[in-house]
Amino acid sequence: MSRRHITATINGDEVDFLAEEGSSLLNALRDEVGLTGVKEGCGTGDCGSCSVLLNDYLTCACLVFAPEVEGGTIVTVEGLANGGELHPLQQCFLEGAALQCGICTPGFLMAAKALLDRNPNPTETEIRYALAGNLCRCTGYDKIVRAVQEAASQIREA
Amino acid sequence: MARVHLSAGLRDLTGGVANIEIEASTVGRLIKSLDQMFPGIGSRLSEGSSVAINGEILTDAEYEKIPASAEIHFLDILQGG
Amino acid sequence: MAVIEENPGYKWVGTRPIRPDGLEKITGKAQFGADSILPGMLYGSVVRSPHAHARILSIDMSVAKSMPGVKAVITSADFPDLALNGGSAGDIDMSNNVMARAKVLYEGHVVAAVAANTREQAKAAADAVIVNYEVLPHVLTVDEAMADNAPLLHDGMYTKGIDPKPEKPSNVASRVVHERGDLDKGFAEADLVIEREYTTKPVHQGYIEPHAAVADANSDGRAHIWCSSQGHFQMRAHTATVLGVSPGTIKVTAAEIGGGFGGKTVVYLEPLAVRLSQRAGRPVKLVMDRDEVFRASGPTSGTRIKVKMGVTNEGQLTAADVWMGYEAGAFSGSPVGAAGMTVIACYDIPNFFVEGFDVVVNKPRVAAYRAPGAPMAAFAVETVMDELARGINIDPIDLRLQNAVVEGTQASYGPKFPRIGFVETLEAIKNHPQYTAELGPNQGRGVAAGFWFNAGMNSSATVHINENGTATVVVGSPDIGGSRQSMALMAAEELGISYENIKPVVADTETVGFNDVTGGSRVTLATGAAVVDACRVITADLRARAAKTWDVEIDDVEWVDGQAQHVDGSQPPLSLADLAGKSGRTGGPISATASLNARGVGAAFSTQLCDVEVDPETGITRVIRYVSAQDAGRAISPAYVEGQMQGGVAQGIGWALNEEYIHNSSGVMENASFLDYRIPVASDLPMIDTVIVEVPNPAHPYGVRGVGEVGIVPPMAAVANAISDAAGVRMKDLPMSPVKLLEALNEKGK
Amino acid sequence: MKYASPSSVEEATGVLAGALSAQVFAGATDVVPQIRAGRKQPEILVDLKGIKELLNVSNEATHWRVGAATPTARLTENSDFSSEFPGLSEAAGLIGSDQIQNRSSLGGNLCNGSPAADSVPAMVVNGVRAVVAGGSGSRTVPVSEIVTGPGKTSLADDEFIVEFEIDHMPAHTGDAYLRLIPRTEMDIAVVGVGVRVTLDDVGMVSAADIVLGAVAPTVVRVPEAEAALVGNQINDEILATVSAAASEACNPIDDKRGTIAYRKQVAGVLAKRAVLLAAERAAERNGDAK
Repeated sequence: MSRRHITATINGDEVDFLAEEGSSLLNALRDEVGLTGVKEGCGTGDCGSCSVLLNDYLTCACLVFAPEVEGGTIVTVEGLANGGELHPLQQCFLEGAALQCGICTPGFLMAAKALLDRNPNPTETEIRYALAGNLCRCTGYDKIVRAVQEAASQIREA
Repeated sequence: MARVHLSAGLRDLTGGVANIEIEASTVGRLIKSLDQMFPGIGSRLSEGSSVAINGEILTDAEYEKIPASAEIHFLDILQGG
Repeated sequence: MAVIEENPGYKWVGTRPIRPDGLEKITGKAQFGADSILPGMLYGSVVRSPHAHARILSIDMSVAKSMPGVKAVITSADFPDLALNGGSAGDIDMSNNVMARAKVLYEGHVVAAVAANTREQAKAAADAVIVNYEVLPHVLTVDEAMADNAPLLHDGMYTKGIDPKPEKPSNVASRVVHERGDLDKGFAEADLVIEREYTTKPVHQGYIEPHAAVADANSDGRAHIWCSSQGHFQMRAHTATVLGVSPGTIKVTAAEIGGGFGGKTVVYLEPLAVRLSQRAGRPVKLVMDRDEVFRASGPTSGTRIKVKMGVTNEGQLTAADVWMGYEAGAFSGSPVGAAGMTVIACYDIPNFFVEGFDVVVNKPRVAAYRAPGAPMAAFAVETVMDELARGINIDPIDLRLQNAVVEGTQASYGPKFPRIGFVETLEAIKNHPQYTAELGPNQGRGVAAGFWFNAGMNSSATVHINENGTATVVVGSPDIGGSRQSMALMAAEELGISYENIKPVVADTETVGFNDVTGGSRVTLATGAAVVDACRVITADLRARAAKTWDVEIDDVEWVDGQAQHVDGSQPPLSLADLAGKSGRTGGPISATASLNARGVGAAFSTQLCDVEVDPETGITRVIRYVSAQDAGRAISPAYVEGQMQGGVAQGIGWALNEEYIHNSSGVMENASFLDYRIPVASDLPMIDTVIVEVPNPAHPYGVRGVGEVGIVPPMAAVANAISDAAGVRMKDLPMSPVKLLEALNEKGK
Repeated sequence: MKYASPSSVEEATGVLAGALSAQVFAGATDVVPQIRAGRKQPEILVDLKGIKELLNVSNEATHWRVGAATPTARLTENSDFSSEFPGLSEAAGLIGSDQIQNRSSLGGNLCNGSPAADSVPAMVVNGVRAVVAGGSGSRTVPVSEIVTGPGKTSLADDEFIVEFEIDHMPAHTGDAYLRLIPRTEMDIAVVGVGVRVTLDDVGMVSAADIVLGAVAPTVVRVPEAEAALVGNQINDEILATVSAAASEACNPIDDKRGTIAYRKQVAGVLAKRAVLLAAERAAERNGDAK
């Protein structure tokens, strides 16, 4: 089985890796690039745990074939903080206890970032629908929604 | 004397006896005495039950001391989520 | 937050700092079960039965073995037959669940496993394993399994708890009974008797992280496992049993766990990974796909429950008659025992008869799920309670208050209750503004209550004081929802140092003493007690060291606010950092370990209020407001107590409205995905308001009870009662899906 | 599995012609789960997103052209398109989560052949045409003729849809799409109803299209309901006829997502509601196209 050489900009750096042509971006990021912050919860686009920004758009990495990202840009949870400075969403998730087990958290952070990037002042309903592609089984979503509201407010004031 | 309450699920072994007063210093000795009275009950109690002494539920309580006039209940073993 | 007793002035307990493991989890650094990558690691794949019940006639691995990259193949022949080695019945069942021997008992049951260089190769090899089956008739429900002449899963199963002992084997593993008083007399005294029958479907814990294990076996027989579980000591013990080796040959490192709710107390992949690693001579990673999680890890029981209860016009409960059949899945062990003990435990009922049956069916073996056994029983009883209250025209909370168990009440399951906070949770809901808020068209309101025991069990902890006066708290309880924070808060309180100066660590099985599983809402209580004990040994030691430094008696030294103080103030205080920095002069490093089998478990109660809106034309129910009041004893870490309460409610709402295992007539699960097994998404739920009631557990140093489980007990009945209020129909089968609700509305309209 | 990313229609048809078993895809939101479940094992995956016509969205004199692989999110966030075709835009916007929306496309939603595809009833009521490319050239086909049964299409092995042509919405015309799902998101339609209504000067219905999804092997039109509307003012009696006709037009199955009886009943409910919504929009749209 031959593997394809793929080059992409991942979290700001140009990265090359090898991947089976039919393998998913999710497996490539985890196994080949070592970005295990991207989680697999279902592998079929139903849980959002593997959410990344692909060419600026929120996407489930499990639904993307690895060769599709040739020349593209990817941001994962590992690239969310600016150096040592946490993204306001990360800080608000921490302070608001918006995670319990933490497995869904990377996906939620990416989905919330995608939301706030396009809508800096979302209503509770808009937040809930924007995060509906991300399953959390621990929190009942309450503290997640509140953390996103708080982060939105901080970003607006910044 | 400890007052021992046996759950209805054990009555196939106790011939319908529900409550009994027994002198025993520890839970293990109590189970042994019960087994002599109701053969077979010993293994059922030690393999699949917790014990409540005066309302406090304990597991692995074989060597637990039984205070005077204690109320003893054997309970089904519990799983936790 | 309702504080029932005076706050004793804790500095750290009850605060909301940032959790110690939070940073790793919001930056993607935390290592979960599937995140371990070892040099030379192989990927495994599991071959599973497509049949619900079949005899394995032959397994041909020859093609799979010869495929590219394949390094190992295993079947039950690679595991000791515990039935031949005098294993206990429980161990034999466990082993046969990990790898089927002779018969497969459910769709998804493991029959073989392979390991290969890549995932793709492993999957291809698993697909190439040829298994010949003789398909057998199957049973899927309590009714089918208990029918005369039902096909048997286990030829040697004779129902326990029946007098006389049955002569014929059956699918009923055991019967439990609880009784008191005179049922006939009780019903005769009642002015209103309601008798109803309920069914519930198996539902899955639905943790987002699939089961995962990486094993690295050495040629000397030792093995190291990295896995995500609720108890790595239990994984060690169970893996050793299935492999037929001493637990001492296995080391288990606890990965971060991506949710469990009871479902990750069971061994599935670990023995397979170790055996594959041994055969291949290389590390092996096994990760379940989501559909394998649904098909082959344990959901909780589907049930059939009948409840008959009587009440006087004055609101006095007189009698309860309960029959419960609980599906165990393929091997005995449903939580019907706990169901029998909890079903009417909230109420003081003079006459009752509760009978329960543990029934095997051709579905995956059930596993614990949050207050195992209690939620479905509460669905039935709390719905009947609502009908009784409405029938005699009394407020549903008042009916519960009038019959509520209190300190000293003889519990339905036997002993007398110590100090409990049920009444306080009922009052918290009754006094909540939502209870009297106005409802709109097609909206309705329901309340329900629930009880759970909580657990104690075995825990160990070690506390090390570092040379700069900071502390490391080493525990062996996997942190599933913030327990590292509660350990650190209690240690900070005991040591008198800042929370930020405490580093809690979940250690592997060779680095800390034994710990039972993280389950039963026990970790803050039991592991917390071990941490408190260890800290108290340390503070005694610190006083002794200060006494030595000052050349005074230890009784002249107090430990206050993180420093040693002479009782008469004659010495300048010595801080923890002072003593730690010079510990070599006073006896060496400062460290203490405590191990215990926890006592003083405090029971938990929850009362919940639900408002729904029903679309009468489509049967869609939306939960629009929700309030949960729960007695936490003492909320060490209130943010995560609220999280547990909210999470339990959310799971309960899913169970109430949409979640269910759907099997076709062949016994094959049809909805083994997060698309069709519908757990609630963010837009399905409202904010979930929490009222933490604190009635401290008198038997615990901080009053802790345990908060993880009871929150899932009331929601199904709360939702059902709200639907009844909104739409005028009584839903008796879970889930209360749009299809079923519209059917009921059509029936009502006729 | 191999992966190919042709950059032109010709290159793509060439790849397809040369392959034993090829799977074209845009967002792969259906293809990946199907491969994972073992239901598909193509030799070659043909990514159509490298062909620029398939990602084009343009508003032309007589119609919109929407590339078949255009992510539905790009369509729903196009305010000109969404205000002209609110029903079609909403239907496209219902295909999965935000993550899915950045991948799913009208072409994929159609060619997957699911009877429950949300965008299809909304496309059919708007008379959308598919421009199909293949080894033997290009043809333009009504969307209603693409899907022939669950998972089956009338496209040849070497054909794929390049773009959709959507004639501008006439004046006094509105469309709507409603679906029933047990959750609020992340679900497959148990019933879907697309409606388009044109009103005359006095508010009488002059044209009506009603198409149901998820209630038969393919989407179904409800001519009896359309006939009941045309030439009449919408009132409770007409709506009752529409409802009954919609229920009657269903030919559903019992499955894990719903029962026959439920689907029939709810199709009637949603048809009535969608007609009202479409009519409300038609009444508001009094200008010319665009």
